[in-house]
Formats: sequence, structure tokens, C-alpha cells
Amino acid sequence: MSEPNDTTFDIVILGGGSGGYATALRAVQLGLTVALIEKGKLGGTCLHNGCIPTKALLHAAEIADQTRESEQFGVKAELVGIDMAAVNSYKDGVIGRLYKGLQGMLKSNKAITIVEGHGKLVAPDTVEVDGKRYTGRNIVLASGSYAKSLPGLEVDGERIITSDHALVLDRVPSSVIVLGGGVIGVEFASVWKSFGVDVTIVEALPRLVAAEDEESSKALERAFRKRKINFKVGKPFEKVEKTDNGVKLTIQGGDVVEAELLLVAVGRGPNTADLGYEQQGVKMDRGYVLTDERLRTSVPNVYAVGDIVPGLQLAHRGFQQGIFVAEEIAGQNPAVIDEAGIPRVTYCDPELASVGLTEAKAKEQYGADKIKTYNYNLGGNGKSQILKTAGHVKLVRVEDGPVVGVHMVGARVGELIGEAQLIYNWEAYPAEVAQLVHAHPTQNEALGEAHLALAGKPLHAHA
Amino acid sequence: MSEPNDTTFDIVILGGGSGGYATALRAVQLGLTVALIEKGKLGGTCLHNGCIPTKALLHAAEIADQTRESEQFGVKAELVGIDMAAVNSYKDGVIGRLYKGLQGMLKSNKAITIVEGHGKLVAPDTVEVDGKRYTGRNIVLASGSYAKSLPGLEVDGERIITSDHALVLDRVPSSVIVLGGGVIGVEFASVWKSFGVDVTIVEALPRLVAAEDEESSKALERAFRKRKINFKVGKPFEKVEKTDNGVKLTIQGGDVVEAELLLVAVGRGPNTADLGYEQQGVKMDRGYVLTDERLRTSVPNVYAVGDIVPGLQLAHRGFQQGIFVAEEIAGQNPAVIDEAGIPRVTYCDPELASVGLTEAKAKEQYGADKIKTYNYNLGGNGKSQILKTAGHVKLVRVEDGPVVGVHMVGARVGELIGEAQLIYNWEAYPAEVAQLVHAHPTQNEALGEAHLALAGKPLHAHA
Amino acid sequence: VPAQATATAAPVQAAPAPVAPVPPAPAVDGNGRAGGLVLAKPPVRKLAKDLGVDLAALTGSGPLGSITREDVQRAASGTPAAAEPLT
Ligand SMILES: Cc1cc2nc3c(=O)[nH]c(=O)nc-3n(C[C@H](O)[C@H](O)[C@H](O)COP(=O)(O)OP(=O)(O)OC[C@H]3O[C@@H](n4cnc5c(N)ncnc54)[C@H](O)[C@@H]3O)c2cc1C
Ligand SMILES: Cc1cc2nc3c(=O)[nH]c(=O)nc-3n(C[C@H](O)[C@H](O)[C@H](O)COP(=O)(O)OP(=O)(O)OC[C@H]3O[C@@H](n4cnc5c(N)ncnc54)[C@H](O)[C@@H]3O)c2cc1C
Repeated sequence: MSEPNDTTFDIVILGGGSGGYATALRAVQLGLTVALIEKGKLGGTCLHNGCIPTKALLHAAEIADQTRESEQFGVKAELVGIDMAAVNSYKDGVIGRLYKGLQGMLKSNKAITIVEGHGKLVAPDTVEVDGKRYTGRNIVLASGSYAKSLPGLEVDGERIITSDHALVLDRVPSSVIVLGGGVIGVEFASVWKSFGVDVTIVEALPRLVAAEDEESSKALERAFRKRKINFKVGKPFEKVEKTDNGVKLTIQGGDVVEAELLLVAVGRGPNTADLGYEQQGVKMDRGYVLTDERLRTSVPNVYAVGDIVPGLQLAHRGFQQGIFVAEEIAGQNPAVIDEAGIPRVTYCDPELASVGLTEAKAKEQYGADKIKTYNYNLGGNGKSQILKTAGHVKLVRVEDGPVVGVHMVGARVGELIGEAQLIYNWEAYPAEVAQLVHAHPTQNEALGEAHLALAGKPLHAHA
Repeated sequence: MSEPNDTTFDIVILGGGSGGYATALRAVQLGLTVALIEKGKLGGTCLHNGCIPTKALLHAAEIADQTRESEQFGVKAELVGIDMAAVNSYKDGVIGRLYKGLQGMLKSNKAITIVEGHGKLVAPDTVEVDGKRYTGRNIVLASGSYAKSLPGLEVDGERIITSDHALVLDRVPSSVIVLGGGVIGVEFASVWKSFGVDVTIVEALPRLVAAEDEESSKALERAFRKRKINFKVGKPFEKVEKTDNGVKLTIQGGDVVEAELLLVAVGRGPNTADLGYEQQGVKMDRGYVLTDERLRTSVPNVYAVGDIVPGLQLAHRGFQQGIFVAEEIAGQNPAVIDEAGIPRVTYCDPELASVGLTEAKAKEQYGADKIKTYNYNLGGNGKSQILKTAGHVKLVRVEDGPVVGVHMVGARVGELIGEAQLIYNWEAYPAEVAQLVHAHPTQNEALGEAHLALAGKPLHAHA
Repeated sequence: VPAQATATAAPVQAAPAPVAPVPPAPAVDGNGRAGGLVLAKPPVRKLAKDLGVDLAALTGSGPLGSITREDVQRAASGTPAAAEPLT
């Protein structure tokens, strides 16, 4: 703390999660002073209850699957079982190391004042924590989100749980109902199935991961069917009752599913209640903070970033918005963020990854006759064959124009999204990517092949 | 075969490997007729004795390692052993499926005449196969390469073997000496170590994978040391003797290594002897066919592609050159291929991936004071921590200029090379990549973080 | 023992083949880009977009008449892009 007695800062940030700490780090690089207020742990949801722990579980799940199926590859092995205590200590080890790194980075920086405690916006330029006031020439709201439930569904943390509880479960349940077939729902379904659990997903929308391109949903559903992950889509749940051994869920129409546990994964709501936002004049909608494309709220010099801003709820969106706001405040006039250009990865098995527009959205935006698509099946991709994974790389382009959507399904395809992100955001034409023949035999080659095909020069594919 | 009695073609291609068949496929797309001459199997080295079988072995090796180390992730499992017959049938299954696909694509095409047999260039525009002459308005030489040995080193296929033999080995040897620490050498060393073999690499150059950036070599050597893969670098071998149980190799200076098998992995030579190339006036150097940057040999209308052309010996270079030559012949005037822009992946564990210039080459080319580098350690990358892998992403840029080299080490980093390939070939500036915050938590995020840092705005890193 | 990653046994002979003449304004350039697309690498096009520069109005000073970053930046400082519209 460089200015221990001075409680006026260039920026006061409420919330030390992905959005908040990214704002802080970028701001001090630009010479600004920052107060970063956090009531829990720096790193927020993503590090402690979100991205990192789920991905550790998913990797343990991958190991379990590979061991179970190792004979297909000539490796004789026996899967004895899942030791949840050991899984959790592996997971906590990863979190611990990253947490230490993050704390080091934030705390060693003299221009960042870290304030521990619950903050509240008490004036348009002031946040109060435990009776102490922190005034900022600018305020950044970054209070994040929480796991929602639905009316009539009371989370008890025992049999009816959210991701928060699922991430610290000390046992492998025998069966689980996952309510919600979105990103978080399919990721947990995938983990549990790999751990040997009997899983049923219940989703009111007509398909799993309904925000994705329709062909991605279809491919995921095909893969889940093969993995014997049950799912019931298209009808909302009607009621949930507790039974002697677990829960019983009734779907509208009468279908009934029973299981030991029910995971409620119906989305995340903005964490904005009783924080003084409305009182200070910040315009809100259903709990979300409204901003313009430069992330300004309706109150001058008050910005918002991360999950409280309507849109994708992703950690790296929080990072990108945090960096943007810091640069904006520092007068750097950064380019507006294209929300569609933010990459989306779902880390279940198989993985889903996408950036840009779905085919449906692209047709809506450009007209159906202006859109061309190409779906490259991973069956033609050597490395995917080696991994024994199925899936596809689908491209959406504007006729005689750039690629406006990339949609991928298959083991490990999440790692291909970096390239796709450049292609979409730099508005590359298929021919420009096609010219650069990709490394053989990789999975990223499939992205190359899809561009070759769309450019009219398929290599390991039919046109 | 559209013209069964006509033996004059737009292009006659000698060799049906990566370079040859890519030429054929692109040529017919452009309306040309093609004769594709192959004495062995379509697909050549890469599909049958190279890329694909080695990567299948490497994946089986990964499964073995993950099973062996599964307890670290909370998965209790026992590695019983490697069933080489099953490994080979997995590997052959992958080859078989891809071979079938390739044959289908080539044979179903009416404009491609496939000629089975040994071809020889008997006139500047004619290849003869079994007494029959095939005349082309253009000729493309694509006869590929073979595993070399060294003077005094006689490959017997039993105890002293090349990759050809290693790929069909029916057992897991107890110990192996790998002579040559280049790509093929380190890949086999990695496979065998994962299978429980005692491995020693002997390399005359001062470091493993000496063509890579020096920091990549260092990181690989560190990882290999941890894996207990022995290596002796810096001195050439002096002699090899057979012993009762295997081989004994003496290194200059007197060091002696003994093992059951010796793998000779000292490079691949061009397969050009007695094929009539010189006789028809094609300029050669030490067996390689010389070409200009448009892949024209010294004889008009005779082109060469793939491993017989000096430079990187990689399948996708063959593809890219094949496509180039077909487009050139069709009058499309394609852009010259930048050899440094071809991605390079070594699939051992950890993987190596690079594109563009090494730091040393960049300094040579631009002047040491004009080059900036940044090395992002995977210790800061969440997904790499989850995978428990170590390594780095190193960027080489010209000051105030574009990224001219990307060098990566770590498990699975080969899949990040597609993005790096775009960055290098499109001459992107660090700030332009940095603007696009990468998906969290992925490994490709490490590439993003490295660009953020080099652009002066590190996120999960120090500047 | 030579490293075998690359076989650089022979230097690529630069029998300096005349680079085939490039038409000044090709309908399809050497990279297969259709006529509608301005000749500039993708990141340069993105830069132009961010800075509000209309590439079609620029004459390129790069190889084959391609538009460079400098061309874009020059245009941007000459005619300052209008402030981003606020929603
Ligand atoms: C199970 C799960 C898995 C996920 N997986 C991924 C993934 O793989 N990839 C991805 O990109 N995203 C993932 N997400 C989403 C990601 O975690 C969020 O998008 C991200 O954390 C949002 O960042 P944020 O800064 O807006 O909010 P948060 O990370 O929620 O941070 C808000 C912080 O503010 C603090 N805070 C709140 N109110 C106050 C107050 N009044 N005073 C002081 N401090 C306060 C909180 O304690 C918290 O630390 C996942 C989420 C979950 C739940
Ligand atoms: C163990 C190993 C691993 C490798 N791993 C990789 C990798 O992971 N990635 C990568 O990119 N590259 C890899 N390579 C290199 C890659 O295999 C070659 O670069 C590629 O195959 C070269 O293609 P080509 O068309 O030049 O030659 P080849 O693939 O060798 O094809 C030449 C063809 O010509 C035929 N032929 C030769 N002479 C005649 C004749 N007189 N008449 C008729 N037919 C003839 C041959 O039968 C052969 O099918 C690897 C190589 C090896 C040996």
C-alpha cells in the first residue's frame, strides 16, 4: 500500500474475481492507483468454485476413462476405483498453487490496495467496507454471480445441490440427476459418468447446450448417448420430492427420474442485491447492471465488468472487460469488444468449442442465401482417429466473405479455439487459412482441412 | 481412368506419398489429368511408416503413462503391462482406416490414373513403368526418402534397426540405444520409456533436437532427465559391436553403452538413386533434387516436391508443395511458400512445437539489438497445471515489429501450433493477439498470455 | 551424428527463376483471394476496422500493392476516426 492514509484512488473495484483483478492489474500498469475490495478469496468464482476446480475434475475423469479403455490401445490396466479424497486434494493442490501466484502478483504491487471485507456502494464514487470509505475517481463494479435455483426447488446442500456443493463432494454418488443441460450441467454429467455414476440430464429446452450451433448439440447428444449419459430434453421439470434415499424429479408430462442427488445447474444470477447499486442510480435489469458497449453504467465514472453485465458468463470475458475498462479509464480509447468474438469452450467429453455466429444466427444476420457452411468430420483427421474421438469442425462463412463462425466437437478441441478466435476476429477468408497447410498429424489440421474444403480445395476431404 | 488408351497426361507424378498425392488431388480440382505412379502403397512413408504409426505408438505411450501416474489425480489403477500385439493392431487399425479413405478419394477420381509399379524417368517428359511409358506435359518428382545409416553401421533389422523395423517390433525390448537425438530419435525414446524400456540417446551435436530453439532443447532435456531417459550429447559414436545379447556402442572418447537394440535415427536420405533424374538433366546435390522457390527443377516442366527437395522433411510440407505445384502448373500463380512458416511439431512427451525463426536465427537476420523475446512459463497456466505438465511458450519478435518465432514445450502443445502458424505467417504484432483474450482455462491461453506480456500488458505473468 | 530434423544437405538452389509476372490488379491474387477482398493481411484489416479506416480507400505500399500497418496508421492519424458511437 503506497498511500496508507489516502483512501482516494483512481479506481475502486468492488469484487476481486476475474473481472475485478484483471481491471486492477491492467490499471496499475497504466500508472493508476487501485483499491480492490474482496469479501472472500481473491480470484473469485473461477479460481475457487468454477473454471479451475471443474477442469481438474474433468481431467481426473479423462484419466479414469483412459484407464478404463486402455486395452483398446494395447495398454493392459485395471481401473480400481475413484478415490474422491485424492481427487479433491489434487484439485485443491492446483487451486492452491494458482491462488498463491495470484496473491503474490496482486499483493506485491504497491499501487494496489487490497481491502478485505464486504463492500457497498454508498455514493456514486464511494464504496464502504466495515465502516471505512474508499473513494474512487472511477468505480468498477465486479461483484460476480451465484448459482441460481428455480421456484419450488430448495437447495439444501445435501441432496439438492449446486455446483458449489458438487465441487467439494466427498464421495462418488451412485446416481445423479442434473437439472440443466447447459455448460455447467453437461460438464458435471461428464465427470460423474466417467467416475461410474448413473447420470440423467433434464433440460427444458429442446437440446443440450442450446446456445451452441445445432450441429454441435446433435454431435454432443450422439456422444452422450454412446457414453450412456441419459438425457431428457424439451420439457421443464414439474416438481422435486425427497425420498428415503435421495430425490425424485417429475418432468412435465409425468416422466419421473430418481437418483441419490440432484444437481441444480439452471444458470447463474448476478450478485448485485443490497450492494447499493440501484440506490446510487445505476440502471439495472432483473439484477444485471446495464452498460453501453464501453462498459459504462448509467452513472458517470461507474463501470461494470464480468458476470453482472448481461452476456456470456465467462472468466476470460471478465479478463477482457477488465483490461478494457482500465485502458478506457486511462484514456487509451481501446477498441470495443465484439462479444461474439469471445471464445466459448465446454470441457465435457467430447469437448465443444465455438467462436462467432452459429449457422442460424449468421443466416438471420446476413440472409440465408449469403451463408455457406462446411462440416469437416473428424473421421478424416488422423490425430482424432488416433485418439479414437468423433466429432467435427464446422465453419460458417459469408459468401465471398470471411469466416463468421467456427464450431467444433471432439476430444481436446477446446485447444483449437485460439486459432479459431484469430480467424473470426481478424475476419480471415477461408483461402487465407487454406494457404497455410497445418501440421500433420494434429487435430488443428482439421481446422486447416475445413478451410481448404471451404476454399474449394479440399485435401483429405470431399468438397 | 477417363482416358484408358491415352498415356499423355497434364501431369505425371512419380511417387504417391504426401507430396505426390496432394499434387494429384489439387491438380484434378483444377481440371488437369494426372497419372500417379506408386510402387508401394498410396500414402507413402507418412501413412505407413512415419507420422501415423509413430503417433499411434506415442498415444499408447501416453495412455501407459497416465495409467501409471493416475493416483496423482485420484484415480486408482494398476498398469499391468504393454501388450505389443494389441498396440500394433490398434496402430494398424488407424492406418487401415485412413488408407481406405485415401484410396477411396484417389481411386474414385476419374481424372487420376493410378499406376502401380516402379517408375523411372526415361525422358524429360516421360516415366516408364514395367515397359509402359507415361508422358506428361509436366512431371512432378515425389519419390520421398528412406532411413539413412552411417558408415560402419550396418542395419540388420534385428539388433540394429531403423524406424521401419521399430514400427513393426513385436515385443517391448528391455533396453534400447537411440542413435540420433533429432525428431524421430526423441519420439521413439519417449515411446519406449513410457513402455518401461531403459533408453539411452546418443547424439553428436551438443543438444537434443538441435534444430529447435536452444531453450526448447534445454526444456526437453530437463523433462527427459526427470523421466529418466538417458542421453549423451556432444560426441559422435565411434563404433558399434554386436554382443551375445545385443549391441555395444562406443562413443568417441571411450564412453560405452550396451543395450538389447540399437535404433539408428540419424536422418533420412532422398530416394533418388537410379531413377533417371540425373540422366535426364535434373540438377542434383548429394542425392537431393535442386529446385528454385517455385519448385521447378533445372529441366523445364519438371518439378519436385517433398522429402527429395532440400529443407524440412515433413508431410504437410509435402502437401503444401504439392498443392503449390498443381496450382503453378494450372497457371494460378500461387504465392511462394515461406519455409520458415511451416509448423514443426515433435510429438514426444513433452511435445515441442515451433514456427518461424529461433532466437539465434532471428538475431542473425535482424541484428541482436532488434530482437525481443518473452518466455511464458506454463507454471502460470491453469490448464497445464491441471495436466501436471511443465514447459513454456517463447515468443521472438522484432522490436516494434511482428512476431517472427514461436517455440513451445509441454504436454499437448503441438495443438497450439495452428494458432502460432497464423500469427507468424500473417505477421501479427503482439498487441494484436493480446487484444483477443484467450479462453480460460486452456493451454492456448498460454499463447495469449505470452502475447499480453510481450505487448507490455501481462495478465497472469510478470512483465 | 547429424541431427535429423531437417535435411539441409544442400542449399536450395536459387536458379533465380523469374518470379512470374503479377498483374497489377489481379481478380484473384496469388493467394486465391477474390477480387472483393482488399489485399492486406488479416490482422491489418482488423487494425483498420478498430481505427475506423476504410481499406478500400487506401493505396497499399507493401509487396504486390498490399496495405501495410503503416498505411493504415497514416490514414488513421490523417483522418481521425470518429469516436465510437455509444449505445
Ligand atoms: C462451476 C463453474 C464452472 C465454470 N467454468 C468456467 C470455465 O471453464 N471457463 C470460463 O471462462 N468460465 C467458467 N465459469 C464462469 C466464471 O467462473 C465466471 O464467468 C467468472 O468467475 C466471472 O468473473 P467475475 O469477476 O464477474 O465474478 P466472480 O468470479 O464471481 O468474482 C466476484 C467476486 O466479488 C466478490 N464480491 C461479491 N460481492 C462482494 C462485496 N459486496 N464485497 C466484496 N466482495 C464481493 C466475490 O467474493 C467474488 O470473489 C464457471 C463458473 C462455474 C460456477
Ligand atoms: C518415423 C517417421 C516419423 C515421421 N513423423 C512425421 C510427423 O509426425 N509429421 C510430419 O509432418 N512428418 C513426419 N515424418 C516425415 C514424413 O513422413 C515425410 O516428410 C513425408 O512422408 C514425405 O512425403 P514424400 O511424398 O516426399 O515422400 P514419401 O512419403 O516417402 O512418398 C514417396 C512415395 O514414392 C514412392 N516411390 C519412390 N520411388 C518410386 C518409384 N521409383 N516408382 C514408384 N514409386 C516410387 C514410395 O513408395 C513412396 O510411397 C516422419 C517420418 C518418419 C520416417
